[in-house]
Amino acid sequence: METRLRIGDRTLVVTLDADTARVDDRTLAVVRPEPGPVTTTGGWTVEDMTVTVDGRPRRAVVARRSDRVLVSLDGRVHAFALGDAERRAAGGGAGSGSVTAPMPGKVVRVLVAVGDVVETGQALVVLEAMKMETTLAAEVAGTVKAVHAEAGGMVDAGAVIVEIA
Amino acid sequence: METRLRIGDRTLVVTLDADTARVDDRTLAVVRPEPGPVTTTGGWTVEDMTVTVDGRPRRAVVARRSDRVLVSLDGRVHAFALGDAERRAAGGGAGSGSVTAPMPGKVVRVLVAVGDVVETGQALVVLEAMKMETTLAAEVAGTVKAVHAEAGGMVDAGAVIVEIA
Amino acid sequence: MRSVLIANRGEIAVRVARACREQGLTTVAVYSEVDRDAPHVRAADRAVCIGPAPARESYLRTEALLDAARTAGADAVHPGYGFFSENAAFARAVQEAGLTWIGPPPDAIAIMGDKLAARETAGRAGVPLVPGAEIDAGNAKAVAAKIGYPILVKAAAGGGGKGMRTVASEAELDEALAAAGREAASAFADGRVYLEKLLLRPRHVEVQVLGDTHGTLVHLGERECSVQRRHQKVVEETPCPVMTDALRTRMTDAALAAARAVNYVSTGTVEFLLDERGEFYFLEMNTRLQVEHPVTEWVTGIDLVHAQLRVARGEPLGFTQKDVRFRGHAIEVRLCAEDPAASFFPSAGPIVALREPQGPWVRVDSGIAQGFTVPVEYDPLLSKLSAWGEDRATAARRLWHALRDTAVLGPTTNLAFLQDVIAHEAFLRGETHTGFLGEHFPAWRSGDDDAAAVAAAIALTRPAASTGATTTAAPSPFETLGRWRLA
Amino acid sequence: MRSVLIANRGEIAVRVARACREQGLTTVAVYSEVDRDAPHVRAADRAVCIGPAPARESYLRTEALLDAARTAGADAVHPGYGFFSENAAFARAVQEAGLTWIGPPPDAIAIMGDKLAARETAGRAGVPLVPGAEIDAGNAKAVAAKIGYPILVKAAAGGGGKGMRTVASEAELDEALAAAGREAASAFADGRVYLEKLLLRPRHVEVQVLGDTHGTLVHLGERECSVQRRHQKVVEETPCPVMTDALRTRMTDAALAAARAVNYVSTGTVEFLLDERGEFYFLEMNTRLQVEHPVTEWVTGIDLVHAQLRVARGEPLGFTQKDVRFRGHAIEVRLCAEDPAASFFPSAGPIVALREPQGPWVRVDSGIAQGFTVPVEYDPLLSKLSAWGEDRATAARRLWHALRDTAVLGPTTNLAFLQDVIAHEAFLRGETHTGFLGEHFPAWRSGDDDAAAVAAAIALTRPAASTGATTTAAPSPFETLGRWRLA
Repeated sequence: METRLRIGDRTLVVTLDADTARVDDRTLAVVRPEPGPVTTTGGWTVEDMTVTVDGRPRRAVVARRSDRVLVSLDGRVHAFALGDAERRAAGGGAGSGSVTAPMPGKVVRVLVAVGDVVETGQALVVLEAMKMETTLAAEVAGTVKAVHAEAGGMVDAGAVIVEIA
Repeated sequence: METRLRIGDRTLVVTLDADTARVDDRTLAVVRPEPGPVTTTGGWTVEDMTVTVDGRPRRAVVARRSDRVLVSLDGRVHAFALGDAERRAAGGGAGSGSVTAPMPGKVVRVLVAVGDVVETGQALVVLEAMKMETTLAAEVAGTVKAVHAEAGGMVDAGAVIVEIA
Repeated sequence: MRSVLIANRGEIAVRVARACREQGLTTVAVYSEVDRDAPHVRAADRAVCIGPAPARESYLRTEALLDAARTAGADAVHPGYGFFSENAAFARAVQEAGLTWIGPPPDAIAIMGDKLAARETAGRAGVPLVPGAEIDAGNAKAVAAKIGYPILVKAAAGGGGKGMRTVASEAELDEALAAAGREAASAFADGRVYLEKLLLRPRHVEVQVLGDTHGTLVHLGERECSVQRRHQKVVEETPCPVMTDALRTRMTDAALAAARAVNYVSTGTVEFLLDERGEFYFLEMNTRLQVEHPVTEWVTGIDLVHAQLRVARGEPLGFTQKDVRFRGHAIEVRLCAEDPAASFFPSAGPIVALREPQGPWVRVDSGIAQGFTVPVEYDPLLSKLSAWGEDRATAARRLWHALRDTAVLGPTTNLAFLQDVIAHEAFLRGETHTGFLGEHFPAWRSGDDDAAAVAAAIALTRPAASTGATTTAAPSPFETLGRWRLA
Repeated sequence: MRSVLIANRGEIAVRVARACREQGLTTVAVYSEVDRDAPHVRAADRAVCIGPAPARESYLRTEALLDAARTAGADAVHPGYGFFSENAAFARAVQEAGLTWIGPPPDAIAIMGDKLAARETAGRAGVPLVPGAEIDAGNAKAVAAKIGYPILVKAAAGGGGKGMRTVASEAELDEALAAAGREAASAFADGRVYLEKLLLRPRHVEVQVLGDTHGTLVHLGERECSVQRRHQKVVEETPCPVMTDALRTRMTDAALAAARAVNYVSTGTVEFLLDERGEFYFLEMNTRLQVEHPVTEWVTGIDLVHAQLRVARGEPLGFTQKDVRFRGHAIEVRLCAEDPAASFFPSAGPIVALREPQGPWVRVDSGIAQGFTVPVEYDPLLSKLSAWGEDRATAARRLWHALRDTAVLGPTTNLAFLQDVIAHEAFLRGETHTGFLGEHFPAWRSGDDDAAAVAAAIALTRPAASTGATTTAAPSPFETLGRWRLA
């Protein structure tokens, strides 16, 4: 069976068989792990797995939720999403006219108003989160159609703050 | 509701209320913990809990199975069993004429035979487990009624090896 | 002194609690409503809730902290770093409440906490200064032009990189002044800023000092903390890779002179910029325990928190400068909840999984636990990982492997970035300066396609048999993948 | 040398793997069928199954180990401790297969591995010996009578307390000879035993030596390991609390003389008994890395496994005796799966929960993980916990708190017992001898009724809200306790 996994802006096509995994055009020998302790926390299921890939035991921590898998391997986290879910989540992502708050924070200043013409990279809103100020910039050029934030207000993660078209 | 917990050769009577626990005749103020990660492993459910008892936050690791609870508190493990289960488990315990293997091991030597009269403390069987020899001794005086082991054989944990009456 | 209230949170509160209990002192943790389940609460003997999540309503409320001390019977207060650690008014309030302040004299905090007074004091003590000046409303452009761009805007009350901005030219000055002022006001309740000449490719080198109330004042060598991002230290080490005996003598003499000028007691750090010609300039003095104190502890074997406690009790240090010996090399990195591939935007939320490294000469100062939710209200620092080695290369390799043994699932962290930084050949050659990250990591990506392919295979692989865990949730796509379905 | 096969399991295999990777070497783990999921397998780059659970069918099979090395491309073998570490035939087989043996010369192993030859060699080198003698079939009683009771029966091929028995009087001699012979045959495939005078209240003090192939041989100070049970060390520390400079000079000179007598290379330990008058006697030389090597690493800053690897590659140590410096005090305890309240009967089975301590100057060398099943086939050693401090009292308190931070649920362990041992006032006064446990802990119980009551309350307390975890099993009594029922 073929599964499409999205990671960042890439899509990997993975086909699992009894003892191999094809990832794009690469074939890996995979020895399935023994079951170990399973931890559930906040909707996630976490397993420590030793998966032998191409003869090398790889120790991974894997966290699963309905539509996402996080794999920690050799100190790096690989965050995967299944096709559709990822496309939804990425809706406000790279190159989009919808500028979203990447995490909850306080709006320090709003630098544009509806009707303004903005360039790619232009500063739109200054957010403060975890004691640091960060500037959200336009990812596309265009005209500001809506601003859903005001200075001093709070925004949730993923909230659309500015719409450009 | 009253629950009887057996620990070693003692029984504790515990009554829980919304914010207190009575253990025997002692009353403790208990603040219930927030839920945290739950790990399941080999039939056990494990939780890290910070339970505030008499105003002091106590950090415990609690493992539960159907009839047993293990509580690790300040580097000490308290192993509890609910009444009946514990009585069953304790059947071959202190002062019993049934001598059981405390863990799986190899029988090195059998020192008594059916019909032998034995004293309390007399060596009955030598077991080898985890590279160490250990001698199982009679907990009661009496006559050996049965011997369920032979030199060179393996015994399981809890198996009755010698019966004395 | 029998019971210490720790007016802080996170890894430093845990670390202080450990030192206290090792001296037979009981500890009182304070926590805001979102920190109820935090590791620093679990590490203490008592815990008192002091208010809602925002620091100004909890960790920065003097009365709440003093009330907590009274309630829990604490007779001393340790401030950790950040929050009230460099607030002279708080230190005085603690003392006026009849409690022992575990830190330097409030007057020393006050002088060194005002960056302008600190410059003046250090200058009078003969310590070399970076060219710079105060500003008032209206003269900023003129002063900046006189010093010459690039310049640095710094908070008068600041520290830790907050309320600080680099300005390359006059066009950027107004916005930088406004931003730094806002950050300073938010972090220190004092929005004053001043200007300083920006040195090119300097190293950040600082000297740890330690004094008692009996007149002993020693240095514990230097630390280099050049690998910074927006003036937040990322990697710290000791010794400084380019240190010489002669330079160390000059620099530690200058640090001790600055400390003596304010009758310093307890732990403190005198920060310098070291330029490529080997000249150094006073930057500021941090009148507290430093985040990066573990590397000094590794090489000297001196427990700085134990020393703070002894000094606060009025005991002599028990050793002098000649007893301080340095052994080997130590490196620390700061594990933060931030995304190095997205402008280091801070991250937050529940720690879904946490695996921390162990082994010889590896130290973890952790402020998180699996299941704990990293709040959005505080610093993104999650934990510090440090390693010691006989030499710098060994320490770096050991730390790199320890980082690879680490797993944090949940908030995005800089874990992989840290690995790449300390494995970078310029870092391994010791070629560090405050622009190191901008020069070598202008746009970092965790770019290991091979690992991603392996991870993808692992993501879909399930154990060979049932694990005994079942959930009542609808089966996820990961549980219905044909023959890989969970048995 | 590029790839090292580690012919061992448990914590030592993990520790060796860490050192190898820090030197850029890849590692090959071997495992028996019950160790498939063991931490030492996860710590390596490659892993090869070498047979069924019993050690004689896996970890003690020369051909299987050499095959694994060939299969996985290893060009060197590290034996750890135990198993084949002191087996000269195995060391020679490794060398004859063209692989590098990471350990002392096989001839040194052979001589020191034969306790009788070792006594003779040490005696010729001028090292004081405990009165003792060989026996043959039939003359045991006569020899024992001549030495005088109490005596000790020891395995000629032995080590680590296996095949050893104390005999108080002639009546116990036959059974002791038989038991020791059986244990020795089982552990070392050599059932020969000999007799030694049993000293009263001696301390076990040993000297770590380290040599290279260029003629450098140094000592790294002593360790005291008097707290033993049935000749298995339980607590180890350095320095020895009663050590003086003069005694250390005499003892380390003796140790170096013994090592030189067998042209020693790599790490080795010369064990002595130190009596109450300050006289010491040669016990044996262990020609391997010692379990308790971390305490020496703490105080000297010398990584013994790194040193073994360098020496095996033919490199010089790079330092001499005068470069070896000692700092502070370190104590280690051995966490074992055994029940100290039931004659230390070994325990086994799955690790249901594991929480290991962390923090400054605390080290955990762990061979277990949550979910791993401790096999019945091997040593009960689970992990080693050690702490360093500026002085002995600090190290002891730090280690005690680290033990209290530890949790192991599943097999019964000696964790609480260890806490009570290192908190015992006789231990804290440094009044240790090989009969310490028998004298002070003849029948230990974890007797804290107050804690049991608190634990009972916690046992029945459930979190305030659902945790999101559900199981398909029938509700247990703990889930149906009235209002405490899981929501």
